[in-house]
Amino acid sequence: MRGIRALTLILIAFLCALFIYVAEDIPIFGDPEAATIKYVELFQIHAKDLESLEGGTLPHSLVRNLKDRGFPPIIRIEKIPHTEGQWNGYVEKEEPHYPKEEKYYFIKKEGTLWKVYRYAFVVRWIEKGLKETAVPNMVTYGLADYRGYDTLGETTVIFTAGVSVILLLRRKGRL
Amino acid sequence: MEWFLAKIFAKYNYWVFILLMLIGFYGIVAKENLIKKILGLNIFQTAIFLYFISLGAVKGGTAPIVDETIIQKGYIYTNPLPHVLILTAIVVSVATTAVALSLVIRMHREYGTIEESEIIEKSLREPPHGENSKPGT
Amino acid sequence: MVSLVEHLPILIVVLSLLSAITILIAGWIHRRTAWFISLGTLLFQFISSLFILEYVLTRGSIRYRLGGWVPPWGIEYVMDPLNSYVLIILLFLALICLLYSKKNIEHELPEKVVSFYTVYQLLITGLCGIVVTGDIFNMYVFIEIASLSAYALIASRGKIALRASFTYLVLGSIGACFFLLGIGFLYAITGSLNMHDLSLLLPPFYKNRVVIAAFAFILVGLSIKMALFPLHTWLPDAHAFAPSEISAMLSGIIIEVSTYAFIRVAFSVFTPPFLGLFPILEILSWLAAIAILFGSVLAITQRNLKRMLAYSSVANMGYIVLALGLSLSATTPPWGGLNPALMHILNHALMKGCLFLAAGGFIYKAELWDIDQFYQLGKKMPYTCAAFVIAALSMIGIPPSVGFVSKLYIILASIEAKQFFFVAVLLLSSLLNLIYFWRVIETMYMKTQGEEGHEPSSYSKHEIPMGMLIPIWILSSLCILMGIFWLAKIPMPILDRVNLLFGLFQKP
Amino acid sequence: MIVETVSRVMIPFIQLFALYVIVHGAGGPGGGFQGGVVFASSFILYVIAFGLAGGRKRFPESVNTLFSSLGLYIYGGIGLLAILFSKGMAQYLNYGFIPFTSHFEENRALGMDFVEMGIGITVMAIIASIFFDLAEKEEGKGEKENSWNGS
Repeated sequence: MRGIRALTLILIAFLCALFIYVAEDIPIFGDPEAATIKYVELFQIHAKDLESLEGGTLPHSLVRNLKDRGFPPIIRIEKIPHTEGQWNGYVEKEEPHYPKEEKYYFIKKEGTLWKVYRYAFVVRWIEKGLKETAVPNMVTYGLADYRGYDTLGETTVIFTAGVSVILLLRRKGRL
Repeated sequence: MEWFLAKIFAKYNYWVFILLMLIGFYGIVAKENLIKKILGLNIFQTAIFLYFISLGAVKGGTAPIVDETIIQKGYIYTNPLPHVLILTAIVVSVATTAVALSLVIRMHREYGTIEESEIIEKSLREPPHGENSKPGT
Repeated sequence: MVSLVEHLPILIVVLSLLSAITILIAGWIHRRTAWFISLGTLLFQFISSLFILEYVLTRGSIRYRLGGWVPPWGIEYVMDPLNSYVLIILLFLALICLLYSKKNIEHELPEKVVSFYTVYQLLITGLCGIVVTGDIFNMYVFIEIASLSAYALIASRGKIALRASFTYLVLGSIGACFFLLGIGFLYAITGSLNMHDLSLLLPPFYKNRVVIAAFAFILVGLSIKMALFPLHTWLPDAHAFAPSEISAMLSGIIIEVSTYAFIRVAFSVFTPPFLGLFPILEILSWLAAIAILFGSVLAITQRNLKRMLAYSSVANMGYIVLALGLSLSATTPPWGGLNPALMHILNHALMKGCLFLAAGGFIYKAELWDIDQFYQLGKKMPYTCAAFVIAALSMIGIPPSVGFVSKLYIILASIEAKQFFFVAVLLLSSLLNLIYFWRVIETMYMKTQGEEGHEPSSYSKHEIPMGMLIPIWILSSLCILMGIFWLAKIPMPILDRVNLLFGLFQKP
Repeated sequence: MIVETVSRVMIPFIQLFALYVIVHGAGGPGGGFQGGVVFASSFILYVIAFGLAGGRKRFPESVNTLFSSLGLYIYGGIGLLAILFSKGMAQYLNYGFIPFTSHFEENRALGMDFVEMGIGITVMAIIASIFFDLAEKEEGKGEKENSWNGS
């Protein structure tokens, strides 16, 4: 028994050490710019390669960079109103009944560098969910529509538990 | 002080999660009583759920229910995705607990105890095979 | 447009789920329908999995968007050569075990037939779901479905199996929680859950400590599920005291599917460049080498046949993980890359399935659990024993059986990776295999009577029913046939496609 | 006595509230799982007041089994309906293609409502079933130890 306790404490110390090691890079609590809610940075490009963005055409180096990394290509670029040096990139998507393009990249000028970001997929849930599903509760349409298949799995889990309890405990009866 | 603010306070959700998770882990491994083990498992799972939920928190965010007036006031929503995932995970945890409890009840029926060491002792004394290996008797 | 075959992956999972419910309802009305519904569903699933493999090989991967949402926003199913291959193995063994269980379950659990088949079908649903999914959180949900039903099925015989199942439940839940935590860390850094999407977003974060920790947690979580050496403690009891077809499923499929999940996460989400940054695969292969020796040595000390086979499973998981560990350092086509690991997944399913089903046959007929009760069994149950011997010889590695082929390929891979210690381990483990299987074979055929005059037999010829014998013989004959197929390199194109997919082989 | 009376009054309200939570899932906090659990808690209250046998009489095993399957049938079936109605064009669970109304988005909302109802039914029946099975006493122990008899 004492051996098990000692082993537990060693494991806990090990886990603690691991968590302290990790703490450095853990995202800050409640950060409104975090990767989970806003966007995640993909890469940076030198400013002079992207000058043609101002004119509204797609710069070659951006297209090649995205292609090399396997990301879907930009089909259209749009300046965000009331901002300086910020663009939205759109990609093509194939969903019946919905628009054929979707906001995907975010490009921002910072000094001599251009940073390319990818929007978190929750952004579309938050911005377009009501329009696309006619339900105002984000958790409901996230649960039952965008990730509806997970919820089927969830219901199956609870069903499995029910039948398992029947298999283990019920003695009389027909099942 | 600055270090403290940056490392500890700005990520306090993470430290709370670690504390809870390790309490749960200790409960699972070190406790003899099977029900306490299940409780430890629940604490362990809940710690992870709490961390997951806290990933969705946004400073100044409101509940994720679309409302036009909220947008006009300039508020932002919290992230609905962790809620969606954790609803699923909570159900999984409930299901696991139900199966675990039913196993403990079966063990209590067969051995008359829920202390792990006593169960091991009793199960070693009588071999598992033979006529009385059929369930439900 | 979506063609019909592209609907098959989802239909495999969903019809399996709906048939589980139907079994419950139909079994309430009439108990004997349960087995037939399950058989029909599994036949459908198996045939559709063949169609899927054919489609994937000729026309490329299937990407199926559930609910019509394009991947990063919704869930998708991806069928590529890797998971269509694993899906076929899974459904084939499930079908065989189902055929076998008709008589066995009526004997072992006469009052619980309906709920047994319901949970069995849910187990298949969960395993199929793990295999076909392309979304990492969805994988977690299906891992839980499969595990929950596995806990219940293991415990269904009662007594000591309950304790085994409880240990498995606690360890398995910890493993699943670690997996969930790993997903949480990945999500915190990238904000995505889709596997393909994650693999695109992760490269800038390869040095990020959270990502490394995420990999560590996923690795530990899945190692518990796949019973890698220091985390295997739940396995022997669970395998030994479950109903025999569940032992076969556990050993042949459930831990293999967990291995598949690990391969999928390691190679599809984290990609080989990440694995090359850290000595992960080296550590894994050393652990696997220890597992091989440890499992084989402990198998020798067991008296209970099924427990012996369970420790042999620990050793065989060692083979698979060892081959996995060598996959980046050995890259010459026939034996390099993931080939030996994937081969051994199939081969182990065939051999262990056959051995466990045969062991179940001995229990069914005469409640024979311990090896030293097997006097004269070769004469009383000649066909079962012959099948057992074929599978055992295959485990030892007699050509041209499947065991020989996988051992040969792993040895060739370790020679290419210049890890000669592993060659020694493999040869030594073959010797140990010979020792522990020879003990069984010797008692079956050569020993005449127990010294203590223990008389187990007044019956002369006492074969198990055909319904149980045929599945055993299908598996044991496949042990030989597949070996010949492997040597003739007939199924090799599938594996080559898998390696191309992960960039382990150069394009010809 | 008090427990019986109070639960007689409370149970209809609990069940009504559960239905409200299930149906209200689209517009505000709520949803199938939560509503199902609240509904199941009304059975638990009934069992506490009137005993296990009384609870089983009100919610017999056959109905329980039927309901626990029914919810999953609804969920899985709605997904399949999407494939059938669009003649294989749409994917599984693409509710928009099920012609409840003429609007694509409305169809999605209605599909979600049905799904939530399915979840609610299954969760209610399964939680009740788990509770009944866990609460069942061992046969040998007799009835006098059974504290569920109430009053």
